[in-house]
Amino acid sequence: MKLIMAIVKPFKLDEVRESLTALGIQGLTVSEVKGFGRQKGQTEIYRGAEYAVNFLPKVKVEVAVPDDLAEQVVEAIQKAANTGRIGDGKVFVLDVSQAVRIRTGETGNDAL
Amino acid sequence: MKLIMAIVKPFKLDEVRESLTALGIQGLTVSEVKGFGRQKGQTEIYRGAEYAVNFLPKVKVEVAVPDDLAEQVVEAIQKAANTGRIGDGKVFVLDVSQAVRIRTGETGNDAL
Amino acid sequence: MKLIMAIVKPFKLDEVRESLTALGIQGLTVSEVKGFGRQKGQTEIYRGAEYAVNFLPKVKVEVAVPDDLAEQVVEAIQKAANTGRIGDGKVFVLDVSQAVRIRTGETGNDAL
Amino acid sequence: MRKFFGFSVLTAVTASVTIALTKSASAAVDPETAFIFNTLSFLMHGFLVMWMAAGFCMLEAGLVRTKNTTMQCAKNITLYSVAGLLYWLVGYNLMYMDVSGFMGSFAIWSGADDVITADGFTGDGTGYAASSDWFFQMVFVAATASIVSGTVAERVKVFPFLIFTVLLTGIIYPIQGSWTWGGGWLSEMGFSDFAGSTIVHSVGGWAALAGAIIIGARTGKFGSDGSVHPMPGSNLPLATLGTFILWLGWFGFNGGSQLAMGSAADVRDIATIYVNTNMAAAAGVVAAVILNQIIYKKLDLTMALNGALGGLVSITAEPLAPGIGTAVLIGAIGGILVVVTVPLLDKLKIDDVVGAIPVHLVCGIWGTIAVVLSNDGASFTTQIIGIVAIGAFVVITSAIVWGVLKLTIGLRASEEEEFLGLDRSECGLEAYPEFGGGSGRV
Amino acid sequence: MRKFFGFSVLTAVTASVTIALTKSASAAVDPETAFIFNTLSFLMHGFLVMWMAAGFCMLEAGLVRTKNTTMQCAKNITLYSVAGLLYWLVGYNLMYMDVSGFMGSFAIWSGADDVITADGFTGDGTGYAASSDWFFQMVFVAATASIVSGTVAERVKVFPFLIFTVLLTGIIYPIQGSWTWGGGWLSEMGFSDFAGSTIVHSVGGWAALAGAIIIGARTGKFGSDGSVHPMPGSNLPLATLGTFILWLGWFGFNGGSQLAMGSAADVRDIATIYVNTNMAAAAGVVAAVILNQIIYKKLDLTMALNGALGGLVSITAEPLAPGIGTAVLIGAIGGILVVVTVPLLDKLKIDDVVGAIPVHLVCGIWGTIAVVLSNDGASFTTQIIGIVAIGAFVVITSAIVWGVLKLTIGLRASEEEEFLGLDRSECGLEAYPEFGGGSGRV
Amino acid sequence: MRKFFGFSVLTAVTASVTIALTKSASAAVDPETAFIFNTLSFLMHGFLVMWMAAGFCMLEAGLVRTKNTTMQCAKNITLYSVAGLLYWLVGYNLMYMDVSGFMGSFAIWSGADDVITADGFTGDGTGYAASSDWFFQMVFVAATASIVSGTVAERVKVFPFLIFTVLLTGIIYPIQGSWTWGGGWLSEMGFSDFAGSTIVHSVGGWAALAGAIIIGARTGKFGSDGSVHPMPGSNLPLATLGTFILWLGWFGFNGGSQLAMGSAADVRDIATIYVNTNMAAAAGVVAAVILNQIIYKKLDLTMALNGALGGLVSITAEPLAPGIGTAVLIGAIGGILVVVTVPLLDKLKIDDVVGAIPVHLVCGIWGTIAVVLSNDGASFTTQIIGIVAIGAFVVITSAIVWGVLKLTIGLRASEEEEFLGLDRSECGLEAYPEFGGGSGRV
Ligand SMILES: Nc1ncnc2c1ncn2[C@@H]1O[C@H](COP(=O)(O)OP(=O)(O)O)[C@@H](O)[C@H]1O
Ligand SMILES: Nc1ncnc2c1ncn2[C@@H]1O[C@H](COP(=O)(O)OP(=O)(O)O)[C@@H](O)[C@H]1O
Ligand SMILES: Nc1ncnc2c1ncn2[C@@H]1O[C@H](COP(=O)(O)OP(=O)(O)O)[C@@H](O)[C@H]1O
Repeated sequence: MKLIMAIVKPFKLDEVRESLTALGIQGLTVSEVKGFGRQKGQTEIYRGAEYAVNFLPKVKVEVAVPDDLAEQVVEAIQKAANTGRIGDGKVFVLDVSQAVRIRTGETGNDAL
Repeated sequence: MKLIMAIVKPFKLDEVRESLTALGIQGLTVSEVKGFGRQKGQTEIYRGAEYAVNFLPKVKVEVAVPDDLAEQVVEAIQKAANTGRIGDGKVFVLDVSQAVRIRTGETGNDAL
Repeated sequence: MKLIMAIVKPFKLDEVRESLTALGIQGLTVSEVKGFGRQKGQTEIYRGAEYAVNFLPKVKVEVAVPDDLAEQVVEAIQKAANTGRIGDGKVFVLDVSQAVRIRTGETGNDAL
Repeated sequence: MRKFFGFSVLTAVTASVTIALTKSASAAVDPETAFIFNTLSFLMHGFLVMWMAAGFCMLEAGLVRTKNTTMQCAKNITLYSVAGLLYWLVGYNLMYMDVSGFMGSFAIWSGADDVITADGFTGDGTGYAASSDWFFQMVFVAATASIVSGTVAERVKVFPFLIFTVLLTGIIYPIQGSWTWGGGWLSEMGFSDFAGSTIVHSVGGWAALAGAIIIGARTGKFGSDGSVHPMPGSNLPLATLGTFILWLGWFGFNGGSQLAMGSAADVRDIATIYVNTNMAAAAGVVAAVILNQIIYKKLDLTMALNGALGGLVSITAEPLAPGIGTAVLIGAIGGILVVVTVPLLDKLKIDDVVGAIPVHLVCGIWGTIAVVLSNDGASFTTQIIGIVAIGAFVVITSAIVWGVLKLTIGLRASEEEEFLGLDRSECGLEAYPEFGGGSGRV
Repeated sequence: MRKFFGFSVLTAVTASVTIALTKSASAAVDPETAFIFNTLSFLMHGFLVMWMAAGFCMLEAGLVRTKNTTMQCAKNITLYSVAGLLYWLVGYNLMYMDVSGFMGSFAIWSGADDVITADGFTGDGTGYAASSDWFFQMVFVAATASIVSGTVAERVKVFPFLIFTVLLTGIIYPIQGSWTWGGGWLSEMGFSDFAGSTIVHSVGGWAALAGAIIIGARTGKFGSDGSVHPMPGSNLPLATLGTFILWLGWFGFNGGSQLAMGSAADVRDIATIYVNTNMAAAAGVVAAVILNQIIYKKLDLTMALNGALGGLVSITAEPLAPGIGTAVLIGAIGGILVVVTVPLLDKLKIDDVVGAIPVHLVCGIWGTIAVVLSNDGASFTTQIIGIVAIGAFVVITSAIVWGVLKLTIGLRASEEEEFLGLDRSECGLEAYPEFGGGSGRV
Repeated sequence: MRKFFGFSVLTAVTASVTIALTKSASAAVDPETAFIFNTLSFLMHGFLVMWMAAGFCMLEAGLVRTKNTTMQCAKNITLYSVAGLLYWLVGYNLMYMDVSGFMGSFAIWSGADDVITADGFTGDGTGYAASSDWFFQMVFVAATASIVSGTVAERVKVFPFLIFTVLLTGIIYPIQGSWTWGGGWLSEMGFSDFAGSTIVHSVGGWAALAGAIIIGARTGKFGSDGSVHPMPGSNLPLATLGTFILWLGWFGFNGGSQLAMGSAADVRDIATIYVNTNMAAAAGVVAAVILNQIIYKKLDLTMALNGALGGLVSITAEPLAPGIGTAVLIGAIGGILVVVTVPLLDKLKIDDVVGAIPVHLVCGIWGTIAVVLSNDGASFTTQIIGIVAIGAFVVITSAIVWGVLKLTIGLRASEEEEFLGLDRSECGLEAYPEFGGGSGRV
């Protein structure tokens, strides 16, 4: 199994989720993160003083999938999250050696 | 070493932590996440309009353990977090190739 | 590629980021987490009743790097985040089997 | 003074017998003492109405999403300021000075009290300091402008909105206000609106409605399939605080509209107004809570809050004449109207962020009609004429202003700005940088 | 009027010599002017007390956890509404009309002022508009109900709570109120409670205590090993705002309880009351801060806030007679009592979410006893009789109501609902959907 | 009474002709009625000023970061309490009793009203209850102390701060206050400061400035390379609420400073003051918004809020004499001064968390100078002498107190405490434990 971890722009989350659902993915986990990258935060002004916002709000999507789905999932995310503008984010793929569904104790691909 | 990543129901966190402490685990890291899965959010009504809450609050527990403890830890989490109801969550196991304790620079199992 | 995941004290974040930038790292992702470990939370008093704060605020830094940079990055984080006091945190290294830059579709080290 | 007589006529008509008696009764209080009481009433009730500006601001700040909260606060404090300046420069005299029937005069207001001379107080009969009256009238116009800001929140750009405020408070509100309170044609016809269910609240509501339609809904509020996507308010205790502030301020709004406190009968009337105002609001809450529970099986706090305001707006056209039972009935119907019309607007794809149209427009109309329930001097037909005439005037003029702004400098933030929130694009600030998705902590 | 004389007797007893002088002194102010002043005092001080409803709401909303905040707001605005309706339908006349000694009459209140006739004002001596008095009395009963809502927060279901409110404000409060303020048996015995340390605050506190015991503690508050698990309030600035609102409102609460402003002596007394009220609160804060620092080495803000309220409740039974030094002492002891009794309740496993029992019950008792420090007309024994009689009556009747509700429709949310928060199960809303664990952002 | 005459002289000078007329005019109102009105003015306006304590608290709580919010609330409610106690124990008589020219007497204040005797009211001419005056003066001193707390927020330890408050409110403020309002040397020289642009606001500002310099900036605020690192306020709606509260309270601050309401001329003057006060604030907002837009292309809400306060402070030295146009001008310049001096302080590396120095000190100076624009009795030179004399006195005495505290018990939290936030180290509490980085949820 693979754990696909994607960092995407927050307003793309719904599209990502829909494209994964279309692939038959039944579950995923999302968290709010801050990203630092080529995309620079605007310079903001607070009471006349400028300051750079270094970290931009991003959303991290984590989804565990069977090995054979991994490629498709990565592609689907890449498409759904793409705006063509800097800061669109990344997808990383990690190996998962075991998965367990807490409710039933099922393991492996059955647990996903 | 293994990184055990568990997505559990928030109100099970304390039980999970206690069961891990019982196994001699000395540290773990927790974050708030939102989960999407078979368990559906209720339909809420705001000012007369219905809407579905797609993402449910979950807690992610990450704990790095020596290889030989991994199985026990997974089992402990699965038991502690289990309510038998849909949405109980998942446990994923990932390989860790290196671990370092920042304070001392210790590495490997000593760092955990 | 490697995914370096570091749990550090929040006020060390800026130093960590700067030390990574110095190594030529162009991107990283940060999230707020709570840590449980050897460092114990203070006992707080609320309206005359004591209670222990079990979880302490920490920051998780995730950065994907080419294999050959991994060691340097771990070292840089360890140095930057070190205060010598308990609770400084951990660095874990995980394998990444694939990385994609969403904007361009680039993969592998090019995507980082 | 013209404006005072204008008011007197209205009041006399509205409050029928009891008020008329006031005049003779007040003979017992010496004129200077009465002058002090009357002025004090305007000042005390005026500061309560001024406080409603904070109420609107908190209500609206609590009902928008965090990313537009700073903007909502900025808009509200600025519109209150603009309203005061414009009402001084244009509005007051356009509403009250030498009203021709359809409007007063274009002139800067300057208060002078000729009853106080080098020989001391030389007035006879009732009177009050001109500035106290101006103050009281000014805070009313600010309330009208506050109503609009809630409806069009989360997508309108701030400067076009402020330009609209300039015209609303300087021109549109005063002109229609002159028709009744300035002694113009509606007043002569016998139209009765004690404290402004129509003249203040519906006017705000009509202007808001025109704005909501012309500006359009927030992106994503209505699905192409007819679905409605609620965007829950981000800080409900703040919205609750705002409602309590408005409720408190309403004692000033309605109580001060007695326009006098210098006799036993006047102060007795003010006391009656306080009680009726409170009971209509209470009934609005209870009716909204019960109805919401029946329909949706939940106690939707935002509906309870809107219910309170619905009750308050409903009693505003006639807070003096009804007995308590009637006041309760009027307020309860107000609360019910709110619960019913909030989702109705959604069906019509009109996006009213805080429910200002149900509260101020719908209940404003209802309250103005309800005058006939307790006020023998009021005629149903005349009330309808007033409602329609003022409605038509405000909708048309507002639509022109919104329309011209749309075609020239534009009304809406871009879609991306709207997504990121107006706080960032317009204010460069976050309301709560360290909470939730704020950028402040990490 | 019966109710007025009932009050006069009380006031005369309470405020001893000075007040008595008022009567002759006020001859100089003409009766209609005095009528206006008296009425104005009820209205102005009444709106300050009304504002306390917002204060209780903000205090409680700030001291509960986020998942129960919407509910707390909904409960508070609804209870204020219910209290007004019930006090109109039943309460006022049960408290003040033809009090037999143990209660008044069951009748809907309807205010009429026969001193204002077609010939104008025909009253002599002091007087006030009936509606203004009703308004002032009504906001007091709402305060009592607000006290209860804080203690039983975070686990009681809203409709059982509202039914309790109906009975508390319509029946329980008015009956015991008639004993003293209605001219009943306690008043005849000489029991002295100027503005309601016992009659308003302890009554709320006793009803809350009965509720806390019968409903039980929040799940997880007390460990089986006797440990206490604090559940920190989620929004302390809001709680601070609530306390400031209450402090402000208290000038109305105590000042308006002079019941007259139509003479130099009366207004002088009101001024004295303002000063004493403020100083007792200030002393409550300082005493609580210092004691907390000594015991716990921290400035626990919530204790400072409760200290202010403890000082205010303590001075309420006699805010006129004490010199400032005595007022400071009374308030400081109030602040100390709060710091001491908050953890004591925890030891007794009584779960009082906002500290209403220490503040309103304990300090209410203390304040009622402290009357003997400065008021020569008051007897220690009579004060104790009053405290005990009212306490017993309220505890017993409240316990019956809570108990019946528990056995019939049930009082508590289920354990799962409690875990998820009442906002979700009862209101279907989150107070802060975008902050922290809210569901709104992602 | 000395203090009354002291005030009268000032008032007469300040308000020139009109006021003088008041005296003869008020003959028509009977003395006891006038006594009631005057006392009522102090009470009503006094509770509005008391409410400003909540305004300062909310403004400051909204402008600090979450980790210092509890502390800010704790400081504000405690300082208000301390101010009242000290002004009773020392301050009032030091300011008003037997002022020698440079200070009054060290004595505990105790209010007695000898015009009310066993024969009733025996006063002639105007008068008021002593307690009402004390109450009104007391809330002023609390305002001064509140100003300081905002500037030195986020790094000062609470007990040293409270000790400073004791000396500021008990000694420093009263001594300089005696010079003008107590009838001392500045008053004899003709220095004119109607409601305290200098005597209240600048004094707070000077004390804050001394504190900011001696305590030093927050760690990390200024980079060693001269860069400025803004630390955005954590709750802007709260800061907005605070500003609205202050605006409302200012009607009491300036209106009550007329010191009388017992004649038509007095109440007319109060009405004028309300209008001018409101318009100066409105102009301050609009000017700040426009200037900020021009310079920074954004509507910085915090500047709009500070603009309102800048306008209010600016008009405070003379809110009666100017026509509305002049009031608007004075307020607008206040708003501009704020926008200009906020970044200037940053350049000087003076860390003023909430902008209290631009608002209260800079605009306080401007307002005191602006008196000459409308008040013929005022001389530019005398105004400058007053500003400088008071400034020098307050800066020196404050600097000594801050300095001694620094050298003895220390003023600042440790760097680690500052990083973690004072809420943790000083209060042991989090303001918002469940939001953002709070510890409460997980
Ligand atoms: N090496 C990395 N490791 C982890 N996260 C990264 C890395 N590089 C970028 N990111 C994340 O991806 C986001 C987008 O990256 P950025 O460089 O701004 O634009 P782009 O993806 O278009 O090249 C960043 O904000 C950060 O959250
Ligand atoms: N494939 C997956 N990858 C990552 N997280 C998942 C995945 N499937 C489920 N989850 C997480 O587990 C939670 C529970 O899953 P759900 O399908 O609702 O119930 P159950 O675990 O009982 O089958 C989800 O809310 C989500 O956070
Ligand atoms: N085994 C582990 N797995 C995951 N996170 C851990 C583990 N052990 C510690 N941590 C994280 O590291 C932080 C610091 O650990 P702690 O034991 O307190 O101090 P130290 O790192 O100095 O030994 C913890 O708060 C926790 O977030």
